[in-house]
Amino acid sequence: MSMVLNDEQRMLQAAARDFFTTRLPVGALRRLRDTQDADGFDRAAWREMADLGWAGVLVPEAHGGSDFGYAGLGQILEEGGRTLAASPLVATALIAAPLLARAGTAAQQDRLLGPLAAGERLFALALDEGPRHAPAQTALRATGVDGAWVLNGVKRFVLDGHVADEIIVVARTAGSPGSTDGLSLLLVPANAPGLVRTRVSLVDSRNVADLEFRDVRVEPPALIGAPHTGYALLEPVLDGACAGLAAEMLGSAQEAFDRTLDYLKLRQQFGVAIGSFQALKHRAAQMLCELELTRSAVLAALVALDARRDDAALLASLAKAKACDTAELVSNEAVQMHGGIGMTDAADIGLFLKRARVAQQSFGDAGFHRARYARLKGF
Amino acid sequence: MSMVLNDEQRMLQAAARDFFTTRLPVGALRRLRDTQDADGFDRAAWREMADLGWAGVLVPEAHGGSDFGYAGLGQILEEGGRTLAASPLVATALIAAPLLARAGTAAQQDRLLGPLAAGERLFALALDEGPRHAPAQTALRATGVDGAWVLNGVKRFVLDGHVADEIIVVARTAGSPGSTDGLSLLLVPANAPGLVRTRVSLVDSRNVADLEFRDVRVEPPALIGAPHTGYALLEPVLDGACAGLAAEMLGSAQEAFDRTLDYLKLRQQFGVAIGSFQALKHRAAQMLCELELTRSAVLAALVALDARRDDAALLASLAKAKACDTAELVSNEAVQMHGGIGMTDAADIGLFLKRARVAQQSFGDAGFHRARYARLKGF
Amino acid sequence: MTTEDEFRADTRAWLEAQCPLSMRTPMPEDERVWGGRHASFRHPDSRVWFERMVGRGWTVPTWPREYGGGGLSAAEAIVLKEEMQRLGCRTPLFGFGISMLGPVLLKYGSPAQKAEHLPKIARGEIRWCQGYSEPGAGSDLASLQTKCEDRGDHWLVNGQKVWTSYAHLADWIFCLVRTDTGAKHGGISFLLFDMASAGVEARPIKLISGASAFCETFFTNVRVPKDQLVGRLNDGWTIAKELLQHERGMISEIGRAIGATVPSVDVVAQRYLGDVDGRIVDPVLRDAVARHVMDDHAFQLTLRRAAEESEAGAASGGLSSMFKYYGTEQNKRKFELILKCAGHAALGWEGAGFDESELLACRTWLRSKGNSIEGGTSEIQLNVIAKRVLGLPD
Amino acid sequence: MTTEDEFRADTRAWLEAQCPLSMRTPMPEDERVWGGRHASFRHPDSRVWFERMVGRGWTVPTWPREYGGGGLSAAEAIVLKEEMQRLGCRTPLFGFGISMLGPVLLKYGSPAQKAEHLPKIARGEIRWCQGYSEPGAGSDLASLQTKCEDRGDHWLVNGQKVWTSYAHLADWIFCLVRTDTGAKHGGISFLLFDMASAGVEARPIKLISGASAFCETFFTNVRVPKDQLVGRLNDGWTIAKELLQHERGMISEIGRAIGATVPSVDVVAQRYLGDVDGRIVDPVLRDAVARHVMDDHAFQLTLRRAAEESEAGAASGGLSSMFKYYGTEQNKRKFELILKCAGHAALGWEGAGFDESELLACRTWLRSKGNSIEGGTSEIQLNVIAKRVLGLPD
Repeated sequence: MSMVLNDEQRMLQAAARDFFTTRLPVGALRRLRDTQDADGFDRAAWREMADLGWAGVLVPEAHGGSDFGYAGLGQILEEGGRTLAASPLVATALIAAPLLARAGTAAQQDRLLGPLAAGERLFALALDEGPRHAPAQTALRATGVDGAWVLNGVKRFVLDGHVADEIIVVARTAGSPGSTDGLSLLLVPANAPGLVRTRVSLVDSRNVADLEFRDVRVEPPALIGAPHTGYALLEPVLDGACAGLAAEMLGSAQEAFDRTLDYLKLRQQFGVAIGSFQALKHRAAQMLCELELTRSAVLAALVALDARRDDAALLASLAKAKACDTAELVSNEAVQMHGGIGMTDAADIGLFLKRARVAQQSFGDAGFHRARYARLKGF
Repeated sequence: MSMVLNDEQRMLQAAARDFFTTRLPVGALRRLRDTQDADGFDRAAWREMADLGWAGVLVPEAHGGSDFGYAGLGQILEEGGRTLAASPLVATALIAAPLLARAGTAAQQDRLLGPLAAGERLFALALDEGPRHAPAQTALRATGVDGAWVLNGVKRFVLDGHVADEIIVVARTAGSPGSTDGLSLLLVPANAPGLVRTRVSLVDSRNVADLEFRDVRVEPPALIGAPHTGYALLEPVLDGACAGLAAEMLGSAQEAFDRTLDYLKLRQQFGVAIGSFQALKHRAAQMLCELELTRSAVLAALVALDARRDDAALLASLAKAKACDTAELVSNEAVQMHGGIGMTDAADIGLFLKRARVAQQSFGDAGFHRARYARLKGF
Repeated sequence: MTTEDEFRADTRAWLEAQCPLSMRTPMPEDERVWGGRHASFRHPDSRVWFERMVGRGWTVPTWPREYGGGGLSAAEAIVLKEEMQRLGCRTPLFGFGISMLGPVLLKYGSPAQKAEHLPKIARGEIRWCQGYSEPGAGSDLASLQTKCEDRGDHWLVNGQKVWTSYAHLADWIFCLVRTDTGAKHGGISFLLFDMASAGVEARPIKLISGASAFCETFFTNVRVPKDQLVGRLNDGWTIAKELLQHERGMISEIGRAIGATVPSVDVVAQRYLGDVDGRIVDPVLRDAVARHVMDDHAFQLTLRRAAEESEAGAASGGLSSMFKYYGTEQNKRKFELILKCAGHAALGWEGAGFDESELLACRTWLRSKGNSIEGGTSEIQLNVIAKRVLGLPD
Repeated sequence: MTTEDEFRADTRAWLEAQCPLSMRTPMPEDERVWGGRHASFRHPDSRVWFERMVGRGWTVPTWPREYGGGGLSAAEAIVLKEEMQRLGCRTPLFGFGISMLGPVLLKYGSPAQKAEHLPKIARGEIRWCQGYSEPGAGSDLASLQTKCEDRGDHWLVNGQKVWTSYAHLADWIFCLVRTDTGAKHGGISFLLFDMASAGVEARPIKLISGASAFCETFFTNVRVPKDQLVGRLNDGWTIAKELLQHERGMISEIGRAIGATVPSVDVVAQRYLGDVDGRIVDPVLRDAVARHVMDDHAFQLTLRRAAEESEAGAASGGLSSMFKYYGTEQNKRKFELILKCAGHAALGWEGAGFDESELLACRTWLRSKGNSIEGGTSEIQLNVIAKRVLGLPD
C-alpha cells in the first residue's frame, strides 16, 4: 500500500487548495449564512468545480467522469475542509456517484451519471430517521402497490435534501427496524407528489432537510439493485462517505490547528507569546500527534477503497472514528487557546467548532465506528 | 449532613497518623516483603492497634468494641493508606465486624465479637471466585446433607484468607450463578477438614489466598442470618468495605501526591526546580482537584453509612469509583514525575503504584461502581 | 425576645405585607430589574416591589442609611436574606453598581464620590458597567493600554475596552485606565465616567452562541472631570484585584446557573438513546453519563464541604480557583456529552425541526466554551492553584 | 548480471552454506550473543555462526576491512540484510560497541583509537557500556558532574553514573565527563576506559518490575590514559547529541518489542471478560479496547507513512520525538487496559495462582512505566515537538 500521494493526487491537492482559498474561503460560508442563502451553497462555484472534474471524480470516464478515485476526492475534500466550503461534493460526488456507478441499472447510469459529472444534477441520500446515525433502524416503508412502490415515512437531517433533484431513499421493503436486511434503494424525484421537504438550520450553516413521504409513488425503474438487498449495496458507499468525510474533517481540524498555532505565536501576554507557555506547548504537541494519526488513517482508508481491499471497511471506520475524536479535541482547544476572541462570531475559529460537531454526527460518531471496528475485527 | 470531622474523629485521625508514621511506616511493608514474612502483617502492631480500640471500631460497646463508626474507621484507614500499612483492619475490622454485629446470631456475636474487638481473632470474607469482583457469579455451593452444610468450590484472592481464624463464606444455596438471590453466609473455621488455603503473592505484597473447599462440612449454627438471603445482609457491609477502602486509597493517593509535590520542589533540572515547569504545575493542580473531590465523596459515604441513610449505597459507589480513578491518575503521575528514581525499587513511590492497582480491583473497580451508581440512580 | 428575633419578626411582617405575591415566584431572566436612566419593568409589580425596597434601603441592606442603604448589621442582613428566601421574594434590583462598584466606593471613594454615586446606585437611578479587559489585555489584564492623560482641568481618555457587559445599556462606567506608561501594575488608575460623554461608543459583541450582553467599548478623546478618579493615582490595581476575586466566584455560579436551565445529562441520554428497564440502552454512553453525574455529585459535595469548613474556620485557601476551574470545565464536558447523546438533535441553530430545549442545548453548549475563558481562563486558575495552594515555584 | 545481483547471489550462497539451521530460528532473548571478555554462547551453534560472520567482517558489514568490518557499500549492506531476513538468520553479535560507539569512533576517533578499538568491537572481544545519565543529570543531561581532571600523564575520573545498561557485564565504558566546570555544554568530553580499572564499581539496579540490566556505576579516582579521550577536549556534547537521537528511536522500538511479548489487548479482554458471538461481553471495556487497538492501528500506519515519505524524500523532521512520545504512552495505556480487563489475574507477583503470561503481564506493566522516562521523558519529547516541529517559541 502506498502512504504517499502520487503526482496526480498532489496536483489535485494543489489545484483544490488554490480553488478553495481563492474561490470559497471561510468568508464564503459566512456570506451564505448571513444572507440566509436559500440554496446554502454557491451554484456558480459548483459549476466551476464540475468543470474541474470534481463532481465526477468517482464517475467512470465512460460516463463523463474524471475517475480520480477516492484518494483523489479525499484531497479535494480535505482542502474544502480547510475553508469549510459548502458544496454538493459530499452528497452528490462522494455518495451518489459511486452508488449509481456501482449499483445503478444501465438505464439509471445512462440517464444520471453524465448530468451528475457535469454538475447539472444534484443528489441526496435519505437514510437516517432520527438524530443519530442508525441505518438498521430504517422504518420508512416502501410497499408494492399495483407494481409500483409507495413510500411512507420520514427521513431526517438529509444532506442537500432540499436542493437535490433526485433523492436516493433507503426504504424498508421487508423485515422490521433493527435489521439491515430487507432494505431497498429507490430513486425519488424531488418533485414527486407527496414528498414534503423542510430545510433544517443546523449550527454549521450547511444544508440539510427533513423529508416527509406521504404515499409517494415511484415506478419499478426507480429501484437501484435488487429489492431487499439495499444495505449490501449501500455499505461500501457509506464506507466511502466515512473516509471522505474524515478527509474533510481532517482538513478542518488541520486548519483550525494551524490557525491556533499562528495565534499562539502572535498573541502576547505577560510580555511573551502565549505559545511559549509549556502547558500550551504540550497540548499543541499532543494535538499534532492526533492529527498525524488521523491523517494516516484517512489516507489508508482512501487507498484501500480505491483498491477495493477487504480491509476498506475497517479502515473507513478507523478513519471516521479518529477524525471525530481529533476534530473534537482540536476544535475545543482551538477556541480555548484563542481565548475571548475565539468566542466571538467575528472570528472564524468558532465556525470550525460548529462544523466539527455536525460532521462528527454524520454517518456515525466515534462510538458508532469503534463498535463497528470491534465487530469487524472479531471482538 | 456534616462534611467536617468532629472532635472525636480528629483525635482518632491524629492518633492514627502518629501510630502509622512511627510504628508502621512504609518501611514496615518493605520489610515484610523482603523477609517474605509468613503472616504478611505485624502481629505485635495489630495487638497495639486493637488496644487502641481500632479492631472494634465497628463493634458495639456492649461487645467490647469502641463503636467509633465508619467515619472514625475511615480516618484510621486513610492514615494507614498513607504508609501502606498492612494489617487485618480491612478484613476483620471493616468487613467482618459489621457483618457479625448486624447479621450474626446472638450466639455468634457472643462467641466472636469480643475476641474480634480484642484483636485476638482474625476473619476473612470469601466472596469472589474469579479475578474480577462479581458477587452475583458466586458458584461455590453449600448443600444441606443430614442437617449440615457441605461446601464445595473455590474462592480466589481472599483478603487475609491464609491468616484468618474464621472464614465467612458466601455460598450458593439456591439459584444459579448470575443472580444475587440464593446466597447464604456461612462461618467456616480455618482448620475445617477439606479446606485448602494457598497464599497468593500479589504485586502489592499484601495478604491474599486462594481457598479450595472439598466437602467442607459445617453444622447449622454456622449460618449467618436466614438461608438464601445472604446478599441482602452482605450488600450494606460491602458498601462499608468500599467506603473504607476508598478512604485507604485516598490516604495512599494523597501521600503519593504530597511526596511528588515535595520532589517537584526539590528536584532541579536546567537550573530550576522541575515544579516550576508549567505543564507539570497544571497536571499537579488537576490532581489536586481530583483528590479534593474524592475526599468529599469518601467522607460523605462514611457519614451516610453511620447514619444508615438511604443514599449510603449510592455514595459508597461514588466514593469507590472516584478513589479508583484518582488512585490510578495520581499513582501514574507520581512515578512519571519522579522520573528514573521513581522506577527504582529503592524509592517508595512505586509501592504506592502497586498498592493502588490491587485496591482498585478489590470490591469492584471504577467501571463496576459507575454501572451500580447508574442503576441506583435509575438510569 | 432578643433584638435579632424582634428584627426577624418585623422584617417578616413587612415582607409579607409589602412583597406582592407575583414577586414571590421564580424570576424569568427577562424580568430582572437593572434600574438606570432607561429602567424598564417588564412585570408591572416589579416596579412596586422595587420602589418599596428602595424606600427601606434594602436594595443595599448593609450600606449606611446616608447613602440610601438599609444600615443593617451583617447579622441583620443575613436575617433579611433568610426571610426573603423563606418567602421566595425576588431580588428587587440587579447591577454591577450594587455588587461591584458600591463596595469599592465605600472603601476607597472620597466623601464627595460616595455622596454622589452611592445613593443613585441604591435607588437604581444609574446603571453601571465595568471596563476592564482590552483586546491586548486578557489574562494579562495589567498590560491594559487605555490612556488617561492629565489635561489640567480634566482627564483625557483614549482607548478601547472589550467584554464590557451591558455597556450599551449602562449609564456610567467604572474603568481601569493607564495613567503611567512607565510602570505596569503601578501605572493603573480607577476612573468613573458617564457613558453619555462625547467620544464613547459601545457596540454589542455577537458570540458564537448568538447575541450577547458583551460589548466592545471605544473611547475617543473622552473628557472626564478630575474628581472622578477613585483612590490614589496609579493605585487602581489594588482595587482591580479585589474585584477580580469577586468576579471569579460569580462566573462559576453563572456557569452552574446556565447549566441548570437545560435538563440533566441522564435525562437527555434516556430521551435520545432510549432505555430498557430504566437503563440507558447504549452502555458506553451510559458509563460516560454515570461518570459525569458522579463527578457533578462529588463536586457538589466538595462545594458543601468547603462551605462547612469555612464556617468551622478550617477552610483551605485558593479554593475559589479550584471551583472556577473544575466547575467550568465540568460544564463544558456536560454539553459535549449532551451532544453525544442527542446527536443532530442538539445541533439545531433555529427554526423547524427542533424543540425549544434542543435549540437551547445547542446555544448553551456554544456559550459554555466561554466559561473557561471569562473571569480568568482555566490556565490562569491552574497557575493560581499551583502557586497558592500547592506552593510550586514560579 | 549486475554487480549487485552477483553480490546477492554470492551472499545467498554463502549464508545458505554457512548459517546453521538452528541459527535461522527466532532467537530467545537469553540466546543473544554480546561478546566480550566473558562472552557466553548459550546455544552452541551461536558460537559457530558468530565466528563465521566475524570471519567475513559481517558483524559490522559497512565498517572498513582494516577495522574488521565487511567493507560493504550501503547498497550491499542492504542486500545482506535482506538476504539474512529472507533466511531468518539471527543477528550474530549485539552490543553498544556496534550500534553506538563504533559509528562515533569512525567519525571522531583518532587513527590510533580506531585501530585499537574497532577491530575488538567487530570481533566481539570487548563489550561496551554507555555512561551518560547521572543522579542529578537526567532530562538535563548536560548538567552532568562526573569530574575528569587533567593530571599531566593521565585523566583522573571521579563521580557517579546511573542507568548504565549492562555496566556489570561490560568490559569498557564510553562516558561523558566534565572537563570544564566553567561551561555547561562546552565543558563536556567523551572518554573511554576499561571497567576493570581500579576505582570502578557497577551495582545493578532493582526496578519496581524486578531485576534489571541497569546499573549505578561509581568512579573513585579512576586513572585513565590521556589518549583515551575521543574528539576534542570539551567538545563531547556534539557526540552525545548524535548518540541520543539514535537512542530515542531504539527505545521506542524496544517498547514495542516488549509490548509484543504479551498477548494483544483484545485477546486478553476476551479471555477474562468472556465473549458472546465473538463480542467482548463488557461493552464499556470493549469500547476501550477498540479505542486502544484503533490507536495502535493508526500509529502503525503513521510509522509506515513516515517511512514511505522518508524514502520519497518528503519526510517531515522531528518525527522521532513524536514516535517516542506516542509509542511509549500508548504502551503504558495498553498495560493499564490489560489490568482493567484481567483484574487481580494481572496483579500477580510470583508463584502460585497465576500462569506465566499473567506474571509477565504484571512485570511488563510495571516496566512500561519506564518507557516514558528513559531515552528522554515524554515531557522532553513534547518540548522537542513544540519547538522543532511546531516552531513554538522558548
